[in-house]
Amino acid sequence: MSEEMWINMGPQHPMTHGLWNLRVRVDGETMTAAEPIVGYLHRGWEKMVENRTYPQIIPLADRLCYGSSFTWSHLYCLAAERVFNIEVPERAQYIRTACIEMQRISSHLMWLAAVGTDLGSYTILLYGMRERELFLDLMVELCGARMTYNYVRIGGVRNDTPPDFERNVTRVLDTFEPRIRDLEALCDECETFRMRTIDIGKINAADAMNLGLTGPSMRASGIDLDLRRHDPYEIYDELDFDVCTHTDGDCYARYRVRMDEMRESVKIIRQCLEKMPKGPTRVKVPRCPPKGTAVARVEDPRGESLMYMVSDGTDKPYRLKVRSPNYVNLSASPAMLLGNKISDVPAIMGVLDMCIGETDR
Amino acid sequence: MRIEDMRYTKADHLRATGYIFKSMKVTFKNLVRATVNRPCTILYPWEKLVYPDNYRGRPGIVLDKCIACARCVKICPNQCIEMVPIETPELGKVKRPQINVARCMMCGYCAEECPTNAMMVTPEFELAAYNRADMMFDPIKLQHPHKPGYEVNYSFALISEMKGGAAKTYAKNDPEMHDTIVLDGVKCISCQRCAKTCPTGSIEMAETGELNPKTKKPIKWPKFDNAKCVVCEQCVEVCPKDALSIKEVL
Amino acid sequence: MKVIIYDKPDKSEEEVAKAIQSKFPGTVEIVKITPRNIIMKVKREGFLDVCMYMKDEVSFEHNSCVTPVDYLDHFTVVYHISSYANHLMAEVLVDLPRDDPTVDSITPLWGGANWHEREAFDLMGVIFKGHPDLRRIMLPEEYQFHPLRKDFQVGRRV
Amino acid sequence: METLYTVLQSLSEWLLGVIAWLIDWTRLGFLSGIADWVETEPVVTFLTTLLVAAIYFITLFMFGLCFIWMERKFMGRFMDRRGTQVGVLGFFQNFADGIKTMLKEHIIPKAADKGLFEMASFAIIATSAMLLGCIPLSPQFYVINVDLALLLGIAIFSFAPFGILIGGWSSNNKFSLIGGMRAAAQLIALEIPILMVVVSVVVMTGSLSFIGIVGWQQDNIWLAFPLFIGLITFFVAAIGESERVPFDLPEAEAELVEGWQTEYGGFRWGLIMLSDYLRAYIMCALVTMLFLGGWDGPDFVWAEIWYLAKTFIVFFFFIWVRVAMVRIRTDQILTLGWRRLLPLSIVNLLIAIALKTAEVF
Repeated sequence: MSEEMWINMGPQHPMTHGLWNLRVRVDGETMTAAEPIVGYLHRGWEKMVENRTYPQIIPLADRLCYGSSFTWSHLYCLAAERVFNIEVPERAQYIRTACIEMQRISSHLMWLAAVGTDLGSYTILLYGMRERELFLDLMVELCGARMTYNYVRIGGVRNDTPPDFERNVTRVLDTFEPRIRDLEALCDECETFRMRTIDIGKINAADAMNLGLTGPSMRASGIDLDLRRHDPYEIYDELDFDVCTHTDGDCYARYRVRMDEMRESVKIIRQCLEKMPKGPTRVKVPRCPPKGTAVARVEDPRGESLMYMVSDGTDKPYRLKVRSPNYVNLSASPAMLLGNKISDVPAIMGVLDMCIGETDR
Repeated sequence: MRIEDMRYTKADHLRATGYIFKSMKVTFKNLVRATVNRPCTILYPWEKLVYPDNYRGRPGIVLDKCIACARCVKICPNQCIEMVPIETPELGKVKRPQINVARCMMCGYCAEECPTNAMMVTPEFELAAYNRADMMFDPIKLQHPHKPGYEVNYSFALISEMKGGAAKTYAKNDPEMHDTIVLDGVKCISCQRCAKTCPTGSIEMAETGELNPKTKKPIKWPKFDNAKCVVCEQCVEVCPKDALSIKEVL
Repeated sequence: MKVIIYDKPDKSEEEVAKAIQSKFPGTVEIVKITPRNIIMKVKREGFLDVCMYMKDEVSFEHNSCVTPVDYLDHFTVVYHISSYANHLMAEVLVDLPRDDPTVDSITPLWGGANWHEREAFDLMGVIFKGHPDLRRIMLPEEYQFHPLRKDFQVGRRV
Repeated sequence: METLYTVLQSLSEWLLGVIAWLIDWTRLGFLSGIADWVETEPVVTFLTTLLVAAIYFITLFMFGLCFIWMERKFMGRFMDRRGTQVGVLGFFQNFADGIKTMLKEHIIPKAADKGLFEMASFAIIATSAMLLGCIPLSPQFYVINVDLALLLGIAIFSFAPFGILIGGWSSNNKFSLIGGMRAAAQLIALEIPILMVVVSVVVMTGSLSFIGIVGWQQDNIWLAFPLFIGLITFFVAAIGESERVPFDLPEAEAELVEGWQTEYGGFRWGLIMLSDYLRAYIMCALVTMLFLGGWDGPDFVWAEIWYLAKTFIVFFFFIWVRVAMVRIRTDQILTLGWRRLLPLSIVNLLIAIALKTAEVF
């Protein structure tokens, strides 16, 4: 143990949510170097979609990330709509916004569950999953699937909401809001959780910005920036919500930002339901878009996700590039890992919210 | 951009109080609740979640309704649908879709595209089998009892009308509003392949009134019955001279 | 504790575009300005200077994405560089000849571009000069091809 | 007084008498010497000891299984799920697991030190089984009742880290090496507070045998009341000693796969798992014995029942702490052991001495 040694944490390791490898050099228990290695789950997504027609890509975009599939198919449709140059009916935009926020909550809950197991508490896992089930049930009712929704369409959403959807959503939100307190009692108010997260994996604002951290991880470092407000898409500019920030830049701050975001999401969903107009939910879209390029970026639960689409006038995209937030967050992880103990690896990487499907594409 | 001094205030009420006693309280409450009532989990093989009708399990088909338009084959992102010939006493020799469920990703596109709602989503999701051959669902095996909720229906609006301010919606495959096939008469060689291939019989070879200068026979061009057409594009694909094309209604 | 708040844009799109255009009249060509988006073409010789200027003077803090596109006769590398302070995203297009796909790396400026450039090198074969660690990232080291190029033959699965 | 030993002694005397009579009945002259020898004192003692050990071990083995079952069921309900479902109330899950681990292939890593690798697992299991013998269930139901039973038990208990360290080292695996190191550091850090608390109990009761300690408590007061600080200290340290969440650092599965047991599989692992629970039982037993009055209780049921009921209640608290907390870090455990528990145990010792000097009891 007197020498430094390299440890391969992955590709098969309980800490890695998915298939990736973290090589760390440890001196005793302290990390002195870290190198994340990805690519084990590379499916050639960007090449694959070059051989699919525009609507066929939507279910594939769903499968970029199991945790937040809705945001990915929505992002794809947003980019495609900009290529097709079409407007989405207003009701569809409201439905989409509500669904994105529901997806954000369920993604954050799944993240919390994963953090719970990483830190050794299966109670957090099961409570998180139990709360998530409420939202999955809503999505099943809406679009018929639990995780890969295939609900967004280019030019709207697949179908209108079922008759008592609004009542169900309100009921779920009323159930869920007090239950956040339960989760917080397990995490925040438990001294051991704070011991494991406070002052762990610190990163300051300048580093976070330079290394391209986005989303809750960046906001935790004291940068008040949210693409929902900064570059509004759908109807976010009509809604009233706060951007949750924290200043410490450690794991606890990242955790707090996500918990607050869930509350904000509940607020947004309620507003969407209130303001939702009547009207069509889908427009008919031409098969082939005009030539051109389009870029769309949204605030994914994990950060800024971006799609750049080049169309050559045929019914298949010429090039579709995905910017996965996690890909960049992962590349920035050595900056957070260095100097911490090896026991902190699950805490730091778990709080980053890993999803390899979108990282490797 | 501005830089402000900000104390994080939102969760100041969440100071760690009593070390671990709050989390112990929460778990104990749950213990009592889960012991007195039932836990929130279900015993899977014996109990199952109740799913709504629109739950997307494997695709199912009603053979009588299917018209073999092969729109499902075209839309399938995984290319797991194939039209195969079958023979049944009621239908005779027909082509119907066969689905490789092992490759299917349950996106529900086939049901959404189906113009007659013959293909539908079924809530059947327990599809494990011992070998791959069992996962190949031929049309007979693919049949499923029909229920109105299994059909995937949607309504759409037209962009041109949306811009005009009217918000009229049309049902899926509204015969008034779907795309039309147009004929480029110069290219047509009157081979009748489109009429033969049309699954709905909406193409009729009609005389144009002109005579072929060489054979002195009347020239026949396809005539489209838009009410019957389901825009399956088979005629467009089969046309040897690319005389047919789709005119989209937008 | 300090929080950096970006609630109102400092400069409008036109001002930013004009600033860059007037600083590098020969190298930068503004293609299009849309709300919260500037598309500009930059010659690859002066590209790094433009980026440095953008980062230091016009507060483009964040590199969102590096996208190489293969147009068969040339490559175009598209840099999406966002400015938090100005609430906009610049799309910087750099054309590279097909036989010499080399461009200056922007990793020294924006650390977030590191893996994007590695990926671009891996999948498209664009070489970034000055990148600290230009290795393949997705594919195994011993692969000889760059699969996202349009002349790459995809093996058909039957 | 009829104890387990005397009952079994008369039983084995009778058994051996039957055997001797059978040998005599054959009237084979050369066997008559054996018949005489069979009835001698050493043989009777030997057989009695064997029977006592077997019965005691089987009884406590079943309680070990009950502990596993209890943990599974209670954790299930704590986490809003059901726990195991095999057999009557899920009790047969243990047997299913046992059969499964028994049927598995025994794999030794190629690069491992084979002898030490095997020895380590046996050292851990054997010490755990030995410990069972030190602790009586009641004044009647015990294996040994020596004057220094408490000291013997603690001594055997602290042999396990040695086995863990060897096991971790000989597996030739980086994870198990770190796990073994952690185990050694942690157990040593918590051993000392435990010993200090035990000393305070000894000071109060003036006895080192369990029967003496419990007898003193029956006569005076349960030690939990005067030595409450000691109870808390001992409880926390006991959780750490039995390597359970939140102190299961040596096998922290998030970062160290399975810690020092990573390379053990099959029946070896099954036994290690069982020994974990046996050690947890022993810790619960010590808490019961030293602070909660052992088998002291109203006379309408057997003393053993009182004792076991108390043990199960203490284990319930173990489970409760486990579900409510996340795992803490190595350095934090060491800090806790050296800087919190040690002073507390010294305070506790001072209280004990003060009480004794003031002749309150």
